[in-house]
Amino acid sequence: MNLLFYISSFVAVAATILAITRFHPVHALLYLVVSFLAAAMIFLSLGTPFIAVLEVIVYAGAIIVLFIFVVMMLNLGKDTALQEKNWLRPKVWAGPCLLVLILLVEMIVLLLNAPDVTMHITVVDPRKVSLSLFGEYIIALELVGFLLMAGIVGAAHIGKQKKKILHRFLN
Amino acid sequence: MHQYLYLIPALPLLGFLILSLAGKHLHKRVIAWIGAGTIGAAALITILLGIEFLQSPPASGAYTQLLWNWFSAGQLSVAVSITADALTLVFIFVITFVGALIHIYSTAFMRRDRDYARFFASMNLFVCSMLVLVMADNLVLLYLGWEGVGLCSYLLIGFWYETPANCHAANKAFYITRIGDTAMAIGLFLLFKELGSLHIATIIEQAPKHFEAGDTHITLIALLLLAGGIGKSAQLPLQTWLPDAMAGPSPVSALIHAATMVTAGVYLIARMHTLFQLSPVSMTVVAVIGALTLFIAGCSAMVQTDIKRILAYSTISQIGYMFLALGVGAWSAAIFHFFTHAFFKALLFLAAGAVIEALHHEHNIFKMGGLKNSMRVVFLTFLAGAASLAALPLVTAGFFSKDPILWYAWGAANGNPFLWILAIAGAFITAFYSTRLMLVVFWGERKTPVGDHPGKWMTVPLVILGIGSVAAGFIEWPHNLVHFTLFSEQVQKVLPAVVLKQNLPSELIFQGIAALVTFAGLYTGYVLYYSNKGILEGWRQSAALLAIRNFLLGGWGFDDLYHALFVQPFLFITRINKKDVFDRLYNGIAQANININRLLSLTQNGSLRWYIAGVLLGILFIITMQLL
Amino acid sequence: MPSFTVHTVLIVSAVLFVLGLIGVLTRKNVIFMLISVEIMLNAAGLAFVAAGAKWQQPDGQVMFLFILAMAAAEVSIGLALVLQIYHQHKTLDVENITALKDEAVDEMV
Amino acid sequence: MNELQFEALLPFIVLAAASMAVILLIAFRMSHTVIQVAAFLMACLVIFAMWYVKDTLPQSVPPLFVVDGFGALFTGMIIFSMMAVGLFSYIYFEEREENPKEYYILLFLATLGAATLTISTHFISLFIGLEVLSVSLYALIAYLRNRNNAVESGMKYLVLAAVSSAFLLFGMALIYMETGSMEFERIAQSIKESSSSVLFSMGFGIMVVAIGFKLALVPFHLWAADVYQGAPSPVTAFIATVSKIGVFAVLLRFAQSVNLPQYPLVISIFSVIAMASMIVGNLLALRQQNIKRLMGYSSIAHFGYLLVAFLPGNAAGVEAAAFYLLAYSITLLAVFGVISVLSTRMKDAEDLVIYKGLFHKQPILTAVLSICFLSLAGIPLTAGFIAKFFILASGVQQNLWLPVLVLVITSVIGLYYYLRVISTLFAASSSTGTTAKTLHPFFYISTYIALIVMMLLLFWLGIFPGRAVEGIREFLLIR
Amino acid sequence: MILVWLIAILLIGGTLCWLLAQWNKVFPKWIALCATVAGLVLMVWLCLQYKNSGDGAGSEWFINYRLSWIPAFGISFHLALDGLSLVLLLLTFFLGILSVLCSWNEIKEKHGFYFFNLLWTLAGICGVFVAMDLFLFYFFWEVMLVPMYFLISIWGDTNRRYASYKFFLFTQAGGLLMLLSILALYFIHAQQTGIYSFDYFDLLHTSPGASTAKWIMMGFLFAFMVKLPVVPFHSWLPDAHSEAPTAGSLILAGLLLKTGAYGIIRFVLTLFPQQAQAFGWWAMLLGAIGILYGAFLAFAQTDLKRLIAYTSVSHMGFVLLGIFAFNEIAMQGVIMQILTHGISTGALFVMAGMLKERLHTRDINQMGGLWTAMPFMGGAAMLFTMASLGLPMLGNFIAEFLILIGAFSASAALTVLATLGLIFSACYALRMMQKVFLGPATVTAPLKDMNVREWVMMSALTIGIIVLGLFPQPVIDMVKGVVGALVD
Repeated sequence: MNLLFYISSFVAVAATILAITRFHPVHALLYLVVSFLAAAMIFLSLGTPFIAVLEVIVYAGAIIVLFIFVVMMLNLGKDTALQEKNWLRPKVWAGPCLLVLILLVEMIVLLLNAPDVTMHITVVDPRKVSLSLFGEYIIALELVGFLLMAGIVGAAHIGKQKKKILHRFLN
Repeated sequence: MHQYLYLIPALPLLGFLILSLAGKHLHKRVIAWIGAGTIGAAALITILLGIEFLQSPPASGAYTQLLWNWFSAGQLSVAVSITADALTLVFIFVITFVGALIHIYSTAFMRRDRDYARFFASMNLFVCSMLVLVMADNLVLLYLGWEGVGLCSYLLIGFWYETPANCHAANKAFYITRIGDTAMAIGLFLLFKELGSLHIATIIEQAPKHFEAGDTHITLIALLLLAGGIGKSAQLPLQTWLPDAMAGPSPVSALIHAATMVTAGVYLIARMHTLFQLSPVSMTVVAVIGALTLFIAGCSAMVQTDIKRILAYSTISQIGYMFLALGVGAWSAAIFHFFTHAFFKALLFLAAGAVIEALHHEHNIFKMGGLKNSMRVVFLTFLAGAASLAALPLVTAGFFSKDPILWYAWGAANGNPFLWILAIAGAFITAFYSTRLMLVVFWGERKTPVGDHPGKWMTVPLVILGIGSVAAGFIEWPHNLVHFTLFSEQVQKVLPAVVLKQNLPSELIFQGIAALVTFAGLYTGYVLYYSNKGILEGWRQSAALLAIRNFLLGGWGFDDLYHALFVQPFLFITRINKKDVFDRLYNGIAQANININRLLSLTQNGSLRWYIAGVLLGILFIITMQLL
Repeated sequence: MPSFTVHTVLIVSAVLFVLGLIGVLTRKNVIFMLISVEIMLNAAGLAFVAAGAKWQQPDGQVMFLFILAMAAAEVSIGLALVLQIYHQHKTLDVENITALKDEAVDEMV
Repeated sequence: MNELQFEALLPFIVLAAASMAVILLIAFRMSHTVIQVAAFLMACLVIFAMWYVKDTLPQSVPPLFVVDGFGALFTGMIIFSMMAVGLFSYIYFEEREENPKEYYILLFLATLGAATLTISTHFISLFIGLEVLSVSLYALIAYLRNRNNAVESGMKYLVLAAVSSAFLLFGMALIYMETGSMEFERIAQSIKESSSSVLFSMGFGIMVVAIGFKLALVPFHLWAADVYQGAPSPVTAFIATVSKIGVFAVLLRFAQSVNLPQYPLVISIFSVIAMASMIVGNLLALRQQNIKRLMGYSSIAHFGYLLVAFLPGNAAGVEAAAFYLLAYSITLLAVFGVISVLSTRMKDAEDLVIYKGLFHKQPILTAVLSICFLSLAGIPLTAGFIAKFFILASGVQQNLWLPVLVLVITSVIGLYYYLRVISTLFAASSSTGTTAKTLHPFFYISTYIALIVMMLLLFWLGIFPGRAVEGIREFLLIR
Repeated sequence: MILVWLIAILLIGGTLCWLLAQWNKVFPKWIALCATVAGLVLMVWLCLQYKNSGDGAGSEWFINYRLSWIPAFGISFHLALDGLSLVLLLLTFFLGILSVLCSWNEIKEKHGFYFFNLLWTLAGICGVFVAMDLFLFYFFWEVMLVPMYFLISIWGDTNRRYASYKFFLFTQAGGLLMLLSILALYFIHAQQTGIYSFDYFDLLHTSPGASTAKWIMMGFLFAFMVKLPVVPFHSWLPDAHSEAPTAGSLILAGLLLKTGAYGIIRFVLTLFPQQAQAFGWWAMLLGAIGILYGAFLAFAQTDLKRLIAYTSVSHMGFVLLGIFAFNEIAMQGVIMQILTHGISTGALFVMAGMLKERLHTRDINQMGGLWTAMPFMGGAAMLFTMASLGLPMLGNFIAEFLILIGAFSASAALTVLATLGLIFSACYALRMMQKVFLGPATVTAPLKDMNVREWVMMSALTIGIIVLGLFPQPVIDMVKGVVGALVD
């Protein structure tokens, strides 16, 4: 199982790198799916099968599909890819990457400073999660309901298209 | 009478108040009566007081009247308190008596002026201030009078303020005297620090106990007070304002710039004689300043063409004699010369004023001439004054007062042959320019037609003063002649008697020399300006002599020197710093803030990526802090 | 059962997190930015799950669940905004959507 | 959950229910006015509920919440601000959108999120509260979706908020990894026991990004001006008050629970951030011509000041912070109230030019606005002065000389732009007249009354702060 | 309680002015006049009471009124009155009446708000002079600022915004540093005694460590020096004075600057006697520099009000010099200077205002020869010019003389330097006089001399300055107790 972790970690990192470097949105999203699937494998190796499943269904499934849906709807294709390709020159990405890498190195150094503990993985099964979720965290769960409601109301309002696109006083 | 002492300064003050507040609405005649009347009344009181003083002198030697306590803070306690001893009485007499005459003269002289009330108000205020100056029993009150006369001098020099030159002259007079005043103020501070009092009598009493002779402090104090005196009395090196001060009306020149105010320095030194006596250095300085001044000013007087400027330089020169006398310790001689000088110099100015007015405001003596017959009274009185100025032996007051000075310049304990030489040279010069003045103005051919003849209100004061210029000398005869010494007897109640050197030649020799020199001066004047004018014409051809003449005409270049040395740098500094360097500093700070604002504004460029970069920098900062 | 050290897991999630950050920073298309944000959220979730696993508590998983919900809500509004932006600006390039910024001030009121 | 706990949570439940109620009202096609009034009544109900539960405090609802005086105090401020924002919203939205009704749902939800933050004692509730707030805010900011600026600012806020949420989560995860708990108290206990706290401090450091973002502290402040400008004025007021009060409250609670000031590192990070915020905020505002942006920059500076009160970590600091937030939110609400009133259907009243010579046209609004700006500048007679005074006092008490000096110097700089606004108000009048509005006078009158009441409140707090301070102290003692 | 009334009269009067202005444009003037006159009457009555109570009876406080304000922080509403405050309050109300009078016709718009600000500024100044709680003091210190700011920025001249910003920022910078110092003192006091109190009488006995005390004193001093103003910090003053409306300049020069002097006397000297003593020489140096620097700049100015403003800088140098000389004579002089400068410079500003009203310019190059047209104003101008250069008989002389003679024993060299200021003061004063009233007449338009209202104002000022010059003793006696206690 250790091996699974390392392999899937590698896959996740590699897929993520690919995802953030693709020019075509659909390609990027597909790599992202791979990355999420690999993450699901990591979760599995961490003894959380429930989360692994959710990762696949919600992240790789629902959310990515939402993205793809929007990409399709806006018909973002070659133009966007070309635009991004023109944009993503070393001049543009080198600086941020350097800074972020410094950040990464610093974070890793800090992490390594912390005492290293070996985790002993035991499966925490969905039942336990559910008990916790509907027990002590029930209010949080309800609040998440409101969170989603806010999301829905907001998305519904903002997503609405008016016939007139121009502001009315402009015409 | 002495219970009315306070009336002497109060009456002129009253006049001033009435005239300044209601002057606009009063008739000129009323103004004249108030203006001259108050002074006249004060003069009357003074004369009565003087008689009382002579008949039954007060036990303490002075009348004193406490009016009110001015202020007292800490150990400093100052009262508005006036006092009159013999010295003061001399001054009061001159101020009120000559002042009254000049006022009377002015009522006619100024008759056409629009600001009649303002003139008399200022004159009355001046008389009041001058009286306060001499009657003050403490130095703060004296300083009040001192500054007050300065103010009035300023107001009156600039009386015709619409001409910028007059204003400049007034300002100049104020600035320069202010320099002296400031030094004097510092002297007062030092005096107070040392003695803890500014009461004159106390100082006189305490100073010898507190200071050793020749102490640095006392020298410093004396020199600072002297500086005040120099400023007011137009002595070297602060003499430059007085010739310019002639911009004022002639009565003003007569009263302020000849008879009274300019002698305030003499009064101050005489009043504080104890301090000066304690400091031989300062005495020497006084004498040297006096001697130099009398010579330098006299030289300048020789070449002036403006009648009033001649008289002005002459005034400086005569006050130089007084300083010389003070410096050699001939206190009463100095005061006596002040006394006589007041008469003849006031007379000369008033007469000059009459001449100027008659000749349509012509000041240049070479455009006058031949007035001997057309202005008889003026001529005669002017003659009396000029003779007195030239110190014509035995018949003029000027002789009686100047002669002792010449004698003491050599013979007094502090005396010195060099001082005497300068003084004798001065006597020659004086006689010379007096003659020159007389001859050019009154003899020769008439160059400007005579306009208005002075009326009786002008001639009567002239005559009285003329009599005074001759007769005033008779109250004090030299020791070796008649030995009638009414004046010095009285004054020596206050001032110490002069100490003579041992083994002196006879005084008579000196008197003889003085008389000879005077006649020599007269004769030179006569030759150059009457009998043989060609010599002068010859001299005019010489460039060197012309340069010297111009040098003397400009008052030995002091004006230019000061201009370059003080005025220009001051103006330069003020001009370059008009905008205040500190303002620039603060504006710089403000500008820096604005520049930072500009820079920071660039970070708000609306780009989302840039904003995220901000977040990245933040987290980098935080993580780096933790690593460190 | 497998066992890893804390360091390993955290480093993996940190790398994923940082990759997401790079994505947000370098891309200028809003959609790519949102995608990168999802990567970051996922990385944070991974750290949570790992922490839960370390303590053998369900809390980490519960948190992941909530992150999931939050991501969904956010993405839904985000995509709605994307639609609006695309309709109004005809572009999704953030470099072109910079109407709001400090403007140069010449004359001050 | 027992009955008492339920009661303690009642205000929050009412708040949640209110959002549902608005949905129902919309479903029944009620008019804007009805919804507005109903919303107002519901807000009153919340306050009533708070009054009702007052005596049962403090009440712990483990593990997520504790409803204590601290929470009640900040919740009270939040509800108050929300009511004011709701009031201004009516006249603002009535003439802009045909459909301003969902707005109230989002408003209630956002308030719920912020209020939840104030009583959170657990990372989960913190996170959920924050996200309810943020997600509602995304929608609120972009609410006027047809205006280009609105979606732009919404997008900026969304991306940045999401990034900062990710940081928050990552930081929380690290702390959880270290301590094995997400409850504040137990985290504190655990650190006390454990030898190393590297992960904890690193985790907290990463969390600072999110906190800094929400409070718009330098260098996470760059969004502030854009969002303030782009959002509808009432929403800007909401961001400036409610969301910041909530976040600051939870920061304070967390800091108190785990005793943050014992970490010199945290203190130095926060003092650097505080000083940078004061300097940058004030300098950025210096020449700003857009009053909403100006308020954005000024809020950066003000939260820098507020951090000076946070730094000492003592009771005086908390009191000072609470008072400052109170004064600041009243002031800001009044300012944005005036902006809302002056806004026309064309454009928000955001350019300073519009305010030129306002004194001649709208003396009451001018008076309110100038008092507000004086309060922001910290001039006596106004609440802002007392607030700044308390902050300085708490800073001086702990010998935090450097931040305190920076505060003093920067507030002098800040004075300049406040004065600039004030003198613009009183400048000679410009010719442009404001267009007359055709709304129900009731709302105008009530808005004016609200503004005047707020102005008087500022005076009251500025002249007799004693009662308010005591009140705050009493509340803070209930724990 | 009477002190509360004193302030309340002004506050209420001000508010009434604003509220009733809508009703009738004339009301505010009269209300303001009534309020200030009532205040003055009250003050005169208090003065008489004070005299009867046996003046100069040590540093006894004549009135001491205390009310709890913010007990949580140990802040009380503590007002007290002694001779010093009494004198300053008298000046405040005297100039207050004049400031109302000189705005009578000058203000053309927003009457209500104008008089509101005017009265509130006065109220703030009153408060500063009687507040005995440091917090309350700071409170009033700032309260007087805001209405003043409005006076400048609304009714000021062309460059008013710049001037008002500068004024506000400078004083605020000083004020905030003072607030820090107050707080530091407060906490040190609390540490030492366990009592949290801002009360002056409590804090009087605080003894912070030497170096701490130095810094705390610097905070106070900085605020006061900015207000006074002392030379490097004077930059706000010329702008504020020259741009303010006449009444504003009058109050600024006459009263606001005095709060700085008052602050130094009341707080710096008593709270930090040793430190103040140690700083004495430097302060005197600053004072002397101020005297000369102000005079130099005054000479260079062409803007009449700016010129007068710089003379204030110069005159306030004397105040600083005198305060830090630490002896009774100089301190008496300082108090005299506070009064007389208030009157003389106030009068000059009033005059400048009258000229501005007639000529619509402040540029002295465009004036000249005005005496002919306006002899009374010329006379008055001459009087106050002379007062300004320290002519005896007028109050300023007493002040400057006492200061200098007192300071001389503290530092002869610096006093000599300062005394040179007398020369330069003559330079600027006479230049001003000459440029404005003397010389050839340049203004052809017919000019009216002073009207009755102006006459009344100028007479009051004239009488004031002359009475102070000839009979200063009552004032000296009134503050004797305070001064005596200070220099011990």
